[in-house]
Amino acid sequence: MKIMGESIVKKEESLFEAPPISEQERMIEAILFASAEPVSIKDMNARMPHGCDAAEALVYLRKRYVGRGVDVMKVGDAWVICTAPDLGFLMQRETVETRKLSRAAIETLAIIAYHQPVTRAEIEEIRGVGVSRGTVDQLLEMEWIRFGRRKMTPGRPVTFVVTEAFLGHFGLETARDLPGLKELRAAGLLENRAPSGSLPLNVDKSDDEDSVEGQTELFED
Amino acid sequence: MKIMGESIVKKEESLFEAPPISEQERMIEAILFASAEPVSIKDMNARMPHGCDAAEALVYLRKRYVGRGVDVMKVGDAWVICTAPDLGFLMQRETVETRKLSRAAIETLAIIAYHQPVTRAEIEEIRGVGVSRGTVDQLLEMEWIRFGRRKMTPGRPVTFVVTEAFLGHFGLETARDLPGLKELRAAGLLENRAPSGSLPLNVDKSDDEDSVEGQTELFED
Amino acid sequence: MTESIFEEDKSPATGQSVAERMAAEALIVDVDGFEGPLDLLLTLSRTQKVDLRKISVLELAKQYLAFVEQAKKLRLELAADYLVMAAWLAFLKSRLLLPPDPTEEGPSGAEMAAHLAFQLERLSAMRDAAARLMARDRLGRDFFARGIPEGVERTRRVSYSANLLDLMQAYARLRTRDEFRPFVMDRKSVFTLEQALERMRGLIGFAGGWVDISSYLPEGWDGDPERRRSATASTFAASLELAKEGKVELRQAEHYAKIELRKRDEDNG
Repeated sequence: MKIMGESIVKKEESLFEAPPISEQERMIEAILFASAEPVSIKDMNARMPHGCDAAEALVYLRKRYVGRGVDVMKVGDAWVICTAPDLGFLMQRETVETRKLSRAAIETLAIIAYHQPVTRAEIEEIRGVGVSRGTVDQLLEMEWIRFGRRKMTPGRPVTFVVTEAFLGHFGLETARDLPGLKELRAAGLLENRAPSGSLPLNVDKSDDEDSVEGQTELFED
Repeated sequence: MKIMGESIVKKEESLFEAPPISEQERMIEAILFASAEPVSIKDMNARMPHGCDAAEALVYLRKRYVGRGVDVMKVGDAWVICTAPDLGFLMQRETVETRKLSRAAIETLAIIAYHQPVTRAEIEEIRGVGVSRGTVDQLLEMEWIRFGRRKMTPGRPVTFVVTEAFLGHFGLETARDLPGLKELRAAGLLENRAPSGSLPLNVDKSDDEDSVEGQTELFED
Repeated sequence: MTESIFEEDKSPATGQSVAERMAAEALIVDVDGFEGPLDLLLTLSRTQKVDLRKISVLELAKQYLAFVEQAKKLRLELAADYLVMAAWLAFLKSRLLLPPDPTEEGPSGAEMAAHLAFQLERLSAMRDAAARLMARDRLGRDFFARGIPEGVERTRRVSYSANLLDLMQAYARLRTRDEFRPFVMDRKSVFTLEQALERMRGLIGFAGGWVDISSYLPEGWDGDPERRRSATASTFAASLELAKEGKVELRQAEHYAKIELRKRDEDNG
């Protein structure tokens, strides 16, 4: 039976001549491109005209794609075309979105700018609410604030100061150039409405109980 | 200041040199292989490193794929790789049974493609019968047509135009490549002549009675 | 198919023959198959076997009217638009046959015929175009898109911005907030009137003579000035309350002198 089968195949081969190998290469290229899944040699042969040799055509196709933007790769028993590993970055797209700083962040930043060097506890004292780690981290990451000297008070708390990048961004030569309260009022920047959400002061004073007398020194003129 | 700015730009250009064109060709090859949808030159450039020229790289890529199992095709302003049409027989398995379009839908589609932007009343005028809502809905749903600009005629009727998906489906680069378009235009068959003696057509002309000279504007070159 | 109808027309059937009924059915089928009168006209025009540009509209009108006649004879219901078209074509036919009447308004018969011919040609052209379009190599049938598309992974980077005005406004908001801070009692430093009353009611019974009301201040409330103020105020208010009730008497020698309190005996009253 087996021998007979083989002879039949031979006979068929001579009857239906297989397409040239370059054509076969085109075929597997198209098959691999369009298939939704990796394709085995067996499947390729089943889909190609009689007498084709997908395995041989694949050798040519793989050579053709060496060093190209896509690779012919083996996945298990099957073959697939996929992006060359070094070009993976093209499949990612970074979009930059500009957002306004959160109210917490801008207030924290303002306090640091006006009161530097200032401890976290002092910031909280002024804001009346705790300052989240994320807010400080965000400002540090933006390089608008940095750590200043430790305060020579019990616990030696760290302080924050604004950076040169901050001054550059806001067009200031020094933090001293920031307008004082009187000027803010004159410029109509003081809202004459009681802001909401300023009721109980829930401030964590654990790390620094220092009085913050220094805070208005900037405004005494 | 301006001179300084310019020198900075120059410096940047030399600092970030674009990759060689062969690399750029690999990149667009990877981008196009990865996408089932056409990708615009703009999108390619946005994804490639600074200084790349996708349009130039594409010239090389197209040459490379001439006669291969897959084609680099232009659809509207975008590019897509598809299998070569002569190899469709290999892909029977991938064939998705598309809903058979009715004769009314096919004719409506052709009228929109050749006459765009075209109003519903104009379509009805050409076909001599009302266009059912279902027909238009079906074409809209297939995303082969979409709404175009309103006509600047009384009632400001909406118009229909064909989409990029339509062009992609029929392997057309632009609507100008529609088969026989030039001949039809030359024969004056794409004009919407004002109906003289108003041939009675069972058409709802409520929204647009006007002849619209602008319909062939898309094809004027 | 349509031609066969007109074959029947040439040899009108007598009586309700089977052939007639079959013809009637064929006609129904045919009318159903047409997409309106224009489509029917286009099909009829094909029987002229000439270029649509050289079509005889008069001949076409005759054919159409004959078709409608035949349908009527077979008592077939024709859709209204077919009848409207028939009326229009009859009108056109008369215009084409009669010499033009100069007083008549509107387009001439020839113009109307030309427009009809144009419409037929245009419809025919669109049909051909549609067929050619549908015969093109088509995506998903003849050519195929990428089978395993790789989506572009979108990463979002957020860049934050703020300007000097934001900064100053934020600071101004903070610095002025205290001015408008709603008054909140700090409970720790408040000795309430109720507390003072309760305390004094318990104590007045023990005292016989005049006593400085400050001696009624609760313990621990005389150190801190804030607490002392609150306790003093409530104790004084409680004294007034008790005096009003007639339980005590109050006296003060002069302005800013100490205020003294004495239990009011029923006997003294």
